[in-house]
Amino acid sequence: MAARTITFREAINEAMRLEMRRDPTVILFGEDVAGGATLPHMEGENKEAWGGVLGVRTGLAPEFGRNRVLDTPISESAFIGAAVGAASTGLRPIAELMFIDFLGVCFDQIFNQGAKLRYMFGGKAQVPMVVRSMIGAGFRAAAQHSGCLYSIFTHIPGLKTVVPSTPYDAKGLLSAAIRDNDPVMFFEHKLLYDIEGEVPEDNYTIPLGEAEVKREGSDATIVTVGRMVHFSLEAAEKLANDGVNVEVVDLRSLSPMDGDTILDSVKKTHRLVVVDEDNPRCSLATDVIALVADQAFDYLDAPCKMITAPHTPVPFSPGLEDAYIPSVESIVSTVKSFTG
Amino acid sequence: MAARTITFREAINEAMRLEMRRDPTVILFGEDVAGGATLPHMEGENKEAWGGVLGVRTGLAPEFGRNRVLDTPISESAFIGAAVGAASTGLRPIAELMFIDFLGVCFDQIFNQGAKLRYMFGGKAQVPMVVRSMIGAGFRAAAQHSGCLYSIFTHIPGLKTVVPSTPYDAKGLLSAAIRDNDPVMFFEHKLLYDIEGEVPEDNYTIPLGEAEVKREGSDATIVTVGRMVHFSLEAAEKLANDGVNVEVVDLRSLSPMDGDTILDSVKKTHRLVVVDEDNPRCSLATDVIALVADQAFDYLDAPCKMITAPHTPVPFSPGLEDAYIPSVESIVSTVKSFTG
Amino acid sequence: MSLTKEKMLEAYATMKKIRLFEEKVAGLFAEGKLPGFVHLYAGEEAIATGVCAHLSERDYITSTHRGHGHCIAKGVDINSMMAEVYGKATGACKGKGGSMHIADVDKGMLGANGIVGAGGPLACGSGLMAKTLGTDQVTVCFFGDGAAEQGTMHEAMNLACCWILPVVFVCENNGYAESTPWGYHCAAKNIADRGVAYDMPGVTVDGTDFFAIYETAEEAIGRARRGEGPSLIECRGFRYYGHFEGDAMLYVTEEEKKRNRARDPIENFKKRATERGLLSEEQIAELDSKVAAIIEEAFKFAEKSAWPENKEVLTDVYVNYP
Amino acid sequence: MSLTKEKMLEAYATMKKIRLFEEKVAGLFAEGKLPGFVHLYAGEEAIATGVCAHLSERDYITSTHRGHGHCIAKGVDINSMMAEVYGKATGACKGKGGSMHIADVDKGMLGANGIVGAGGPLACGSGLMAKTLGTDQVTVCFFGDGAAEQGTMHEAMNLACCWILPVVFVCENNGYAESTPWGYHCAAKNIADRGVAYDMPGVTVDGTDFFAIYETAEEAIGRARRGEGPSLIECRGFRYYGHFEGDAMLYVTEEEKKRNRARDPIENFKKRATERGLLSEEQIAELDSKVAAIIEEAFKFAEKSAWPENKEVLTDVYVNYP
Ligand SMILES: Cc1ncc(C[n+]2csc(CCOP(=O)(O)OP(=O)(O)O)c2C)c(N)n1
Ligand SMILES: Cc1ncc(C[n+]2csc(CCOP(=O)(O)OP(=O)(O)O)c2C)c(N)n1
Ligand SMILES: [Mg+2]
Ligand SMILES: [Mg+2]
Repeated sequence: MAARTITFREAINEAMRLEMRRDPTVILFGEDVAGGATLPHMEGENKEAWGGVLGVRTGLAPEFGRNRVLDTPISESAFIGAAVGAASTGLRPIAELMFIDFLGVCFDQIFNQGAKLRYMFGGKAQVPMVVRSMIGAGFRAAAQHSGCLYSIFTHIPGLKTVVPSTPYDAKGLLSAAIRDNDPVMFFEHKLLYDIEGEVPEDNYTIPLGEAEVKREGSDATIVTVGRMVHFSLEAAEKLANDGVNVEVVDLRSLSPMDGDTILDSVKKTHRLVVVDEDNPRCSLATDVIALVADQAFDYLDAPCKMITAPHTPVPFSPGLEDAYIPSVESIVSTVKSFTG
Repeated sequence: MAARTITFREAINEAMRLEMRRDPTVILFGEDVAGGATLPHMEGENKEAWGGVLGVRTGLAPEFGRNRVLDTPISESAFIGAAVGAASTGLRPIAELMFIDFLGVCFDQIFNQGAKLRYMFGGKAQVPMVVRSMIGAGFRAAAQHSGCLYSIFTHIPGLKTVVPSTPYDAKGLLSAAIRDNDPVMFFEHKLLYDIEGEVPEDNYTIPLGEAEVKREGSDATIVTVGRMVHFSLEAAEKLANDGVNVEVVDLRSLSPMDGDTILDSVKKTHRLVVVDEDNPRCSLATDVIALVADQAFDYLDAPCKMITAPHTPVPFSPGLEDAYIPSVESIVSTVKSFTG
Repeated sequence: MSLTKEKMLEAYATMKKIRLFEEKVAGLFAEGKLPGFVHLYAGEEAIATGVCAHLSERDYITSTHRGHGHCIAKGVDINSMMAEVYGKATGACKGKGGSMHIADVDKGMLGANGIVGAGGPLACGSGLMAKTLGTDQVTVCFFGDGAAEQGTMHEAMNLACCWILPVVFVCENNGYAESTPWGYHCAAKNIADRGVAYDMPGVTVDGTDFFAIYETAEEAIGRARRGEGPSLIECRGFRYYGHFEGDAMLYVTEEEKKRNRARDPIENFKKRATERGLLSEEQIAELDSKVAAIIEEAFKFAEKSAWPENKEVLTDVYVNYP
Repeated sequence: MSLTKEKMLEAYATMKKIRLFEEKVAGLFAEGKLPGFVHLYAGEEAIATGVCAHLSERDYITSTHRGHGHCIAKGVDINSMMAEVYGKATGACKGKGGSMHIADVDKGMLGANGIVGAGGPLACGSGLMAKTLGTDQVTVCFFGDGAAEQGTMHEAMNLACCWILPVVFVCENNGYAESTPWGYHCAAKNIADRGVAYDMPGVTVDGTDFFAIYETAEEAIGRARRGEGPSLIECRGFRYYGHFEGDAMLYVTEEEKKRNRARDPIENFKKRATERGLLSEEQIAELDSKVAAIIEEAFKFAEKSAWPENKEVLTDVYVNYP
């Protein structure tokens, strides 16, 4: 398979494009996903005015037409619920919830309908839908546009949750999510859209529920996800200069989560740090620690540490927001505190 | 203060009644809280047809009138948001979200508005409101009326979360919640309404953020909350017969959480079991374990265990639902597995 | 109107099935045989029956917490329904859903729903499926007067109209949301007036008059099937039982109850059909006993069915979860 | 109409302040001086100004992501606004909120809001406060055409009407929700028609005509103040800038842009006021330079203000958290 360097944004776009070519039941909708294609003066030409707020969907409306790429009113409950209804009657919808912070206006359709439908119906239905949504701080978008919130969705039985960190993973995981027969929440960190990486041109999938060791090491295990994978790798690089070899596990999927890879790593390194951009309470970070403190307890040589955002909303002012986000320095110093 | 035996239901009712007498800015609203008092043929008499689905509010509409006890349409976003707006402009509203499972239709007003308003406004506002809501399985109410979900609210910065287990605690904590100047989520387990206990007649408060050791012991610590406090005490009783002395810590508040009481107990017993009716992932149970695995690691003699509901929705069929809920037996056998 | 004699017999049988099913459930609940909440549809039979008479198995409906009538009218197997209300393994949902979640996707019944107003968005989904795949399937969304105040219904009606989906919105205005009267919780003079808010036809009909409902639904469903977009139908009626079983209905006066009894949808249907010589007393009596036998059979089926095994707690959460 | 000369001068100054504030912000954003998103109100000045002219500091408004104009019209300090847009410690929210969350509860401004449609429920809250405490305070809820499709707005309008709250709903229909045209995302012929859905008055006015808005708002706010309940006002206009800065507005045709320019609310106000001899060219020129100085001063204030200290990340989450 020929590979070339593309951005994370392009990788997501490509996954949707290829899956939509492959399967006519895949459709995409959300606010402005057809990007003004519904305007009278755009009609016929099948062009688009913008490919969404951060340009992730450029070109999809022109290629697939307005019947498969649909703008919606600002009615998240209605269109996420429509995804549930469509998925349980034969389509494979991708619904775009622009920012994950908007979950509050549509959460019922995700967690009480989409997530529970199969169970409530005794297994006699399935809901093959994907909700794509932007996460993350660092964009100066303030308290209502900067959350991660994947811990909440991971808490909910019936949902799968995916947080890619590289263009390669983004494309493979999104393709897998679209083909998956369960509802998948697919989280895209807005500060990763511009990063580049090698991505094959063809279709491929990465199974949900498989973590990847992004860097091997023996002195401590960092379990992390999303943008924090990059921060952790940077910290690992610095630590390596000081002779500390850190293993970096990128979870990629939070539900299902690849416990084996976490446990194997901790059994080897005997030390755990979880690095997570989400808020700390009842979170992914505590989840990983609870797993290890139960199932690898006898291998642990040091307290389990977590480096997360604080228990606060996301502040607007750039300096404050930078202080809110876990830093490379804090990762380095935490690891050093028990390896040094 | 004279005390007498009343039910959990009556304790909640009494806390609201006394706080409403004390402070004219306290008002109560929600679906059917005035219980049909809005019907033409009830008018004038100021009576009520029912005191809410489980009768918790009996007598409040007649005493305080329809201006302070208001029925609402089935519009949870509107009335929870109205609580936020009213709280930030001078009232102390108590809004009733009938079942916590309905959070999905109003979550934005709780987590993006109520919880963040003070922070986003740079501290120049406060939101003294309480959302009361029923939680818990065991009522044969199936997948959309039986959740706990307090882990989700505990995850959210800006909210306080309270889960009482006894009539005494319910009254004191609800009074404290109503007087508190931050938004408080107050969770009432529907299977506790009928339990009885000694409760003083007068007003009193129990500070939010203070756990209570409901039983002392030296062999293991059980950290728990809500209905599971009773299951844990029952298990402790059984274990005591076998010579195992378990300490039972009732958290009462989840946010703020009384970490000191947890840590002190674990430092004494060296073993931790968390018993929690909520689902397991990114949950209260993992939260408590993560705290201990970091801050009391050196005191631990055994893996940290959690006994929770499984990662599934709540099933309807009685036998299935009973199997879903953590059992006294599972608590006993888990404690024995590392003390035996 | 397309109402053949055969259709009328079928309609009568459906209404009667609903009534007897609900009466049986009420009795079993009172005996303590049924777990949880049950919300009964008795009194509203003409609505589900008159609407679903125009639907085939391939069409879809979304429902509410008060879903038994919708299920029966849409053709869900009655044995599986009764077993589900018990929580038995032979139930429509293997006992996992219960009364509030009975569903049968193969029959086009997308589930009773425990969340008020949740059916609106789901109905847009099956509507979108039909539109995308170019089928002529129609979806009917049943919702209550209380549900009309939920934001989801507003969003769904607007979305269905914007996307010109084959969806018909049927509001069952039985005058109450729990104990709160319609006149208090709804600011509109008529819920049907809200059609204007989405530029779709809105009609109010007598929710106890099968013939009126049948006719109104025929037009709306035809419109939807022809790709002309959604309609809103408000059916004014009542429920005979409380909000759920156990509710003593203190909020309904005796006069009101009496007035309701006089408007019984099944009695009225019978009267009109026999008076006009459309159906005979004998035909009706025959159906009555047939239906009674069906319900009795369902009860026996449920009673003797097995409970689900405990391991079922953990299944059916995902299609696949490594 | 209660429009004195003094009020007119004040109105002109307010509109001009809004315009110049937004132009300054646009320029600073282009220079890369401002972090995050900014949504500019230029073109819609007549709405906030015409409505808030009837409000005192004790009245409340709820706002949107496009909130600068509402803030200025409601009397929020302009220095503190500019500093907030920068994220400085002297900002209205100490730099923690930014453009999308500017607020000043003491001035009755309950916050710009990053969640579309969130202001409706909040407005019911301050309305309920006034009703409960028996004050005559009125709350105005500003919302966009896009927001009209959000379930929260439906719920809020219905609740306000059921509870007969002193709330006025003002829809700023600028023709677009981001790049999606109003005609696509809203099924109603007029958003004002939705008044019928709640049995409240609904009026459509020209959103560029200060005088029409002033008059319509006077009636609606008076009604609310007298305890007669809510009203809905739809103002039809446009925004000059993109959805947020950085949006090239490819979805708006050149003709449409030209048509909008010809309807400039400030120019029209000026023209009508001077033609009728209500205000003089000199008075206006004087105000223009005063306002320009105010904006320049705000810019300088923001520029020289300090950034918040890092420890501020952790404060103001709770009033009290042990
Ligand atoms: C979102 C939500 N809010 C509240 C409830 C509780 N509840 C269940 S049924 C009901 C009343 C529904 O009234 P209506 O829609 O008129 O239906 P009816 O019961 O009259 O058939 C309420 C408030 C719920 N299930 N879901
Ligand atoms: C619940 C929610 N959905 C989507 C968005 C993203 N968003 C922000 S502004 C906007 C368009 C709003 O349109 P309108 O209400 O007409 O206001 P305008 O921008 O035209 O002033 C959208 C979709 C949001 N902030 N909140
Ligand atoms: Mg009703
Ligand atoms: Mg707009």
